[in-house]
Amino acid sequence: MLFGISWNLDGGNWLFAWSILPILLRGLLVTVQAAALGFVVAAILGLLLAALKGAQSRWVSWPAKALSEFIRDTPLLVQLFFLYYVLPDYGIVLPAFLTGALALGIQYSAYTSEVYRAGLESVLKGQAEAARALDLTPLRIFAVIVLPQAIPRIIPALGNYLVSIMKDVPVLSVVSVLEMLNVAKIIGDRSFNYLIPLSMVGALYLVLTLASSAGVRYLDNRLPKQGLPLR
Amino acid sequence: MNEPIIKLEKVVKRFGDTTVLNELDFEVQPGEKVTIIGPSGSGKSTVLRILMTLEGIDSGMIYVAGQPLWHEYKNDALVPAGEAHLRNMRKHMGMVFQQFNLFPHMTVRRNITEAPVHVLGLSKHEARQRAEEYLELVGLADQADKFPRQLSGGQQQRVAIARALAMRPRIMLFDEPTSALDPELVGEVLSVIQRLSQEHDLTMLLVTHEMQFAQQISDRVCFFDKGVIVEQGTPETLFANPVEPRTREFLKGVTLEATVEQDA
Amino acid sequence: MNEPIIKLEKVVKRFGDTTVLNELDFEVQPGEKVTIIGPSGSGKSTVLRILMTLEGIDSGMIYVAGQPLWHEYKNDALVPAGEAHLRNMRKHMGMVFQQFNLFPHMTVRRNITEAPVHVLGLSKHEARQRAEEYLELVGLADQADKFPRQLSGGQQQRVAIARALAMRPRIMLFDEPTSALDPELVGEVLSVIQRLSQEHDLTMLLVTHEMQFAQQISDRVCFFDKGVIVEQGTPETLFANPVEPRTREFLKGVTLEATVEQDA
Amino acid sequence: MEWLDYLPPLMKGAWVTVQLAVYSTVLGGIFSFAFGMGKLASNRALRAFSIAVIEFFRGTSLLVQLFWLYFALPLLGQSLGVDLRLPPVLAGVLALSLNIGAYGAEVVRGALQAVPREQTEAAQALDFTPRQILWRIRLPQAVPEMMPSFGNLAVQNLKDTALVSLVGLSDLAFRAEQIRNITQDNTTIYTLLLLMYFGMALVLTLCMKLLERSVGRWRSGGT
Amino acid sequence: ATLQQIKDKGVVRIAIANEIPYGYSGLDGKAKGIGPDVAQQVMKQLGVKKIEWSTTGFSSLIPGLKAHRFDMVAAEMAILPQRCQQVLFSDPNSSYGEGLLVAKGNPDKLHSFEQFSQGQAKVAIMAGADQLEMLQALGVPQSNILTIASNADAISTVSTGRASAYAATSLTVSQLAGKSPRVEAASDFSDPVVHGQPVRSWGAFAFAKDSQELRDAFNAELAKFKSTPAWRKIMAQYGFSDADMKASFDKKESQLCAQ
Ligand SMILES: Nc1ncnc2c1ncn2[C@@H]1O[C@H](COP(=O)(O)OP(=O)(O)OP(=O)(O)O)[C@@H](O)[C@H]1O
Ligand SMILES: Nc1ncnc2c1ncn2[C@@H]1O[C@H](COP(=O)(O)OP(=O)(O)OP(=O)(O)O)[C@@H](O)[C@H]1O
Ligand SMILES: [Mg+2]
Ligand SMILES: [Mg+2]
Repeated sequence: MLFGISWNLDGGNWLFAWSILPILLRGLLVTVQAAALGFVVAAILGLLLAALKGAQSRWVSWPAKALSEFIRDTPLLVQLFFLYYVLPDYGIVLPAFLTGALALGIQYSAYTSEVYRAGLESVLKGQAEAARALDLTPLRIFAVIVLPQAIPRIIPALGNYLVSIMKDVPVLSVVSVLEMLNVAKIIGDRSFNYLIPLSMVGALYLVLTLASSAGVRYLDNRLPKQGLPLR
Repeated sequence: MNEPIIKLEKVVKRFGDTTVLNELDFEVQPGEKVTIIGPSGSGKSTVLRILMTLEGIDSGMIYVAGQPLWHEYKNDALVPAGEAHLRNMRKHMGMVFQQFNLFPHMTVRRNITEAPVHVLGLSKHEARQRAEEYLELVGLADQADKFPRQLSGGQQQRVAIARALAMRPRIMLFDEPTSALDPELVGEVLSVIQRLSQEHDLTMLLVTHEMQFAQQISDRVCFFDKGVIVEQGTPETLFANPVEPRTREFLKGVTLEATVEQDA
Repeated sequence: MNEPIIKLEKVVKRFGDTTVLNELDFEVQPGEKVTIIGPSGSGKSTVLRILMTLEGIDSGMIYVAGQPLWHEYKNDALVPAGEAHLRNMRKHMGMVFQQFNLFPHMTVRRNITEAPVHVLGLSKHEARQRAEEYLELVGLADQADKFPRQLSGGQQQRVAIARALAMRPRIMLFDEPTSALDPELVGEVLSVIQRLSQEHDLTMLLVTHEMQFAQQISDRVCFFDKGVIVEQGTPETLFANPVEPRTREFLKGVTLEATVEQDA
Repeated sequence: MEWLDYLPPLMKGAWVTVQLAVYSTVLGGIFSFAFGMGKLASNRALRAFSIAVIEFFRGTSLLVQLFWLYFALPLLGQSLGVDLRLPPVLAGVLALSLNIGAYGAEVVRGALQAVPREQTEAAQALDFTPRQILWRIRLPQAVPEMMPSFGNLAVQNLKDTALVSLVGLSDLAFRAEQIRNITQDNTTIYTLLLLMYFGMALVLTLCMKLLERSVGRWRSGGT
Repeated sequence: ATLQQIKDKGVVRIAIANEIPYGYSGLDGKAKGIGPDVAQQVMKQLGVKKIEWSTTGFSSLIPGLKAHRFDMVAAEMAILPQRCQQVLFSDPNSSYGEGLLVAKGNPDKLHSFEQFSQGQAKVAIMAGADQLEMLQALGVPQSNILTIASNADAISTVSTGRASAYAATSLTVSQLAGKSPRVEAASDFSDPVVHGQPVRSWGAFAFAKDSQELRDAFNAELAKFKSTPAWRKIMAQYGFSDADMKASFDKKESQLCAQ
């Protein structure tokens, strides 16, 4: 019995696998939810970090760059432990799921901030210069020239990080988030059969990431390479 | 002689350690068509980019239409120009880049109307009429609804010229406008520029490697080397009788072709 | 007339739907210097690339030095050539590309010795001697230890010529060897090629846009259009009296420049 | 307890982490080239195999792979009658290196494909064999291209070593957990831990930069 | 492995689960606790001098034994019938009751496991520990159970309110309570009653199924050692009461497995 769902250990491997599938799928749901929330956090924090890193004042941009480097160079696992065990010492208590999503978001904000930066910079320098030669205002240059051309490059890159985030969700199991791997592990602890649940998790992951990668590719192909068209 | 419309006084420009413009003095009269030639890296593009305010200067003074370009008067003191002043000064000039730099996500028409509507404050309707007028001028009236990548390089460059003209600048800057084009496409762009050069109001400053073309359209040719003007004069005198050794050296490769031609 | 060293018979080459070479017949005699001119996309490069076996053909036959190039005899039957046969055939030819294509991670000397050592099996010492000899020929004996990026475009192209020559090919293919060069650098490469053209053993096939140069060095000029030879002849006759309307049309743009020059 | 007292056990763990990182980076580098070149091979079976490995390890979670190798593989071995009990170190190094190997393979492939086709053609025109072209022309030019990505992967790998603490390898993260078990001094321990990983990453980055410079000398024009 | 194989190699591999006071590793990395201390003595008597300790999650102990990643577990794992199907146990080394770790002042007034079968209060347990079976037998719904990875996480979990209490053995609870002023052992704790009997656990050493001969040899020496004052000293040092010590003699492995 787990989560009110019982499994069949005696009927052979296939029956066992079949009986634990619903339990794993509930774990999968948690995995996807955690990844989605983490992604939203990463997308927003990343934008903030990118803005700070690109700030005119060195007093802003330098610490932002250092922070970004620090986040990027330390393991998700340790960051997660830090958030989960240290923050409560200072009165900030978040449930495990939220802590996990936050940790994912923070870790990936360092990466997404680079996506924004690269996306904006890839809009050739020449484009901004041509716009400046036409005397367009900086705001208008950003909104009408740079952004529409950067977005089709940014979105697929962000999408790829969503896939990466999904693959990092199992780390949240260490703070007892019941995502797919944790569920499989618990089933294994109880049934002493790790082979089947863990293999199923691997297979489910393969399906999940191949499907979402295909989704990102589809999006990438659909987005107009030269920018969102303006008539 | 009139008051010059462009005047550079002892302009110095450095990139890191290299001095690209070395106390450059340079004047252009209103309506004059001036061609700049010179070896790669001699600072030709830099002059245009500074005039277009895409690049700052390290010292010296520049006047455009009688006003300082990179400085402004505040309480009677000359201070580095603010963005508002620069934007005002930029209105005098239009620029055509080597790589066209059209906005790839906008139709040809939108490329041309964008600035008139949002900078000059024209109505959409007026801007469209103006776009049509200049597309006509460059011979592309029927291409207004295409996107840049659907056009050939020569067509793209002509759109870029129309885009700059639509701002009605008094000065047009061309930075090697044909050097990114396949040889067969060069002609169409040159002929558009040639037509423009016959308009006497327009001041033109043109960097090019097309010597024959320079000869045809310019009132004056300036030979740049290492950030200074080595020699200048009418095309006839400069090409036929270059005085400075460096000019001769540079023009040797060029006239070689011509010599061979005359053998034929 | 001798047996031709290069012979194309009804060669057809397609890329997808477009037919690039359309039943092309073409012969080159040993020691002949042939220039190919023609508009962009007419298939000039394709001919050279097919001869260099960088591109296959769809039908027709090609003979180089009397042997079929893209076919070989197996049990007396003509079958598509295997890699071994192609490698043998390639030994007859050397090619110089528009973009030089030097190996950027090797010194100039190494660029030249690499193939003689590893393909021809020369000793390091022999290969170095040979490299020196050809560097001397192209006037770069003192640059052997530099990397390509430390050289100017013209120097790089001369190294590329030395590299191809070091394999001692009987046929040299040049695909627009100066069109990626700044105008001032064109001369030095052309003069090296001109010197080579005086060597009577070497068969040369040259695609170029430098008409005056073509005129000077070639025994025969071929005008290509849409994958066929429209017209060919000695430079004197072809340039002075083109018969075909397409040839005239093409040469018009060329002589325009010359006309401008003569105005001066 | 003072934070200084934590240092000796943490340093012991750090040493394990360093060893793990070095082994798995080196092995991962080898896998990168093997699978990356495999993916471009003309042999169809080799290509399919490389693609399958790359997709598999990129498509699943590292922690899942690690748990699978550690917990599930022995059971699979049992049912097949083979001894597949990998020691934790081996399971860890294998999972880590296969993982960066899969990512690195894409780097290798990308860099090889980024070598301009003209280089191959020039070499062909000089009559090099395909093998010579790969080893003498394309690879030497591709390697400097790969270095920045390999640098990132090496840091990623260093971070990922923390996960092996979950299968009982006494690396840095594991030692920290042990200390916390005794002292419950969360703030000090995790702060130290973050700083130590950061320090190691900085050193690693520096090493990769030096390596990058030495393999790419011809690009900066030096001799 | 057989005793002879171990003697030949000269080293025995023993696993612990990092639980104070049953088996944990100190700051110096050396294993401590009643399991390791007793095992060390018994191994000496058996003539094995060197021990290779490995620390792993509690839930990895049985899988590790089954995979022969180590020869023996010294984590005072409770002898339970379903575990007997997976591994071999020695005779009991210790006996212990249950306890609850709660936040300081016991704000939720928790005194027994049964209280979690109703209401919203959550109880934390360690992954793989036998408290899960007890709680399930008492009708505690899954939604009220939070699984944590190790004992070390318990203080944080309880003091931050992520769970109202941590269910563990009384000794674990009192050890943890001593470490932080923010938690305490629930007072007036009443042992859970399952199938009409108050729960008491007997902790023992565990071996792989095929190590019968090793287990038997170990049993013999363990019995000898348990009759010495040295054993009592170890037990007392880690907080075992006289009653607990006495209770450890009450049952044999065969009885516990047969239940
Ligand atoms: N943004 C920059 N940063 C550093 N150096 C620069 C920059 N822009 C130009 N330079 C340097 O300034 C010098 C002059 O450049 P400039 O582009 O004006 O030359 P140019 O005469 O236009 O040459 P070309 O014919 O090649 O376009 C060159 O040495 C160039 O390398
Ligand atoms: N790899 C290829 N795939 C598809 N089409 C090709 C390929 N290579 C050449 N073509 C096409 O074949 C035609 C002839 O090309 P080719 O390069 O021979 O022309 P060319 O005469 O050398 O032109 P240019 O003067 O521009 O070099 C062109 O239309 C070109 O687009
Ligand atoms: Mg320039
Ligand atoms: Mg060509």
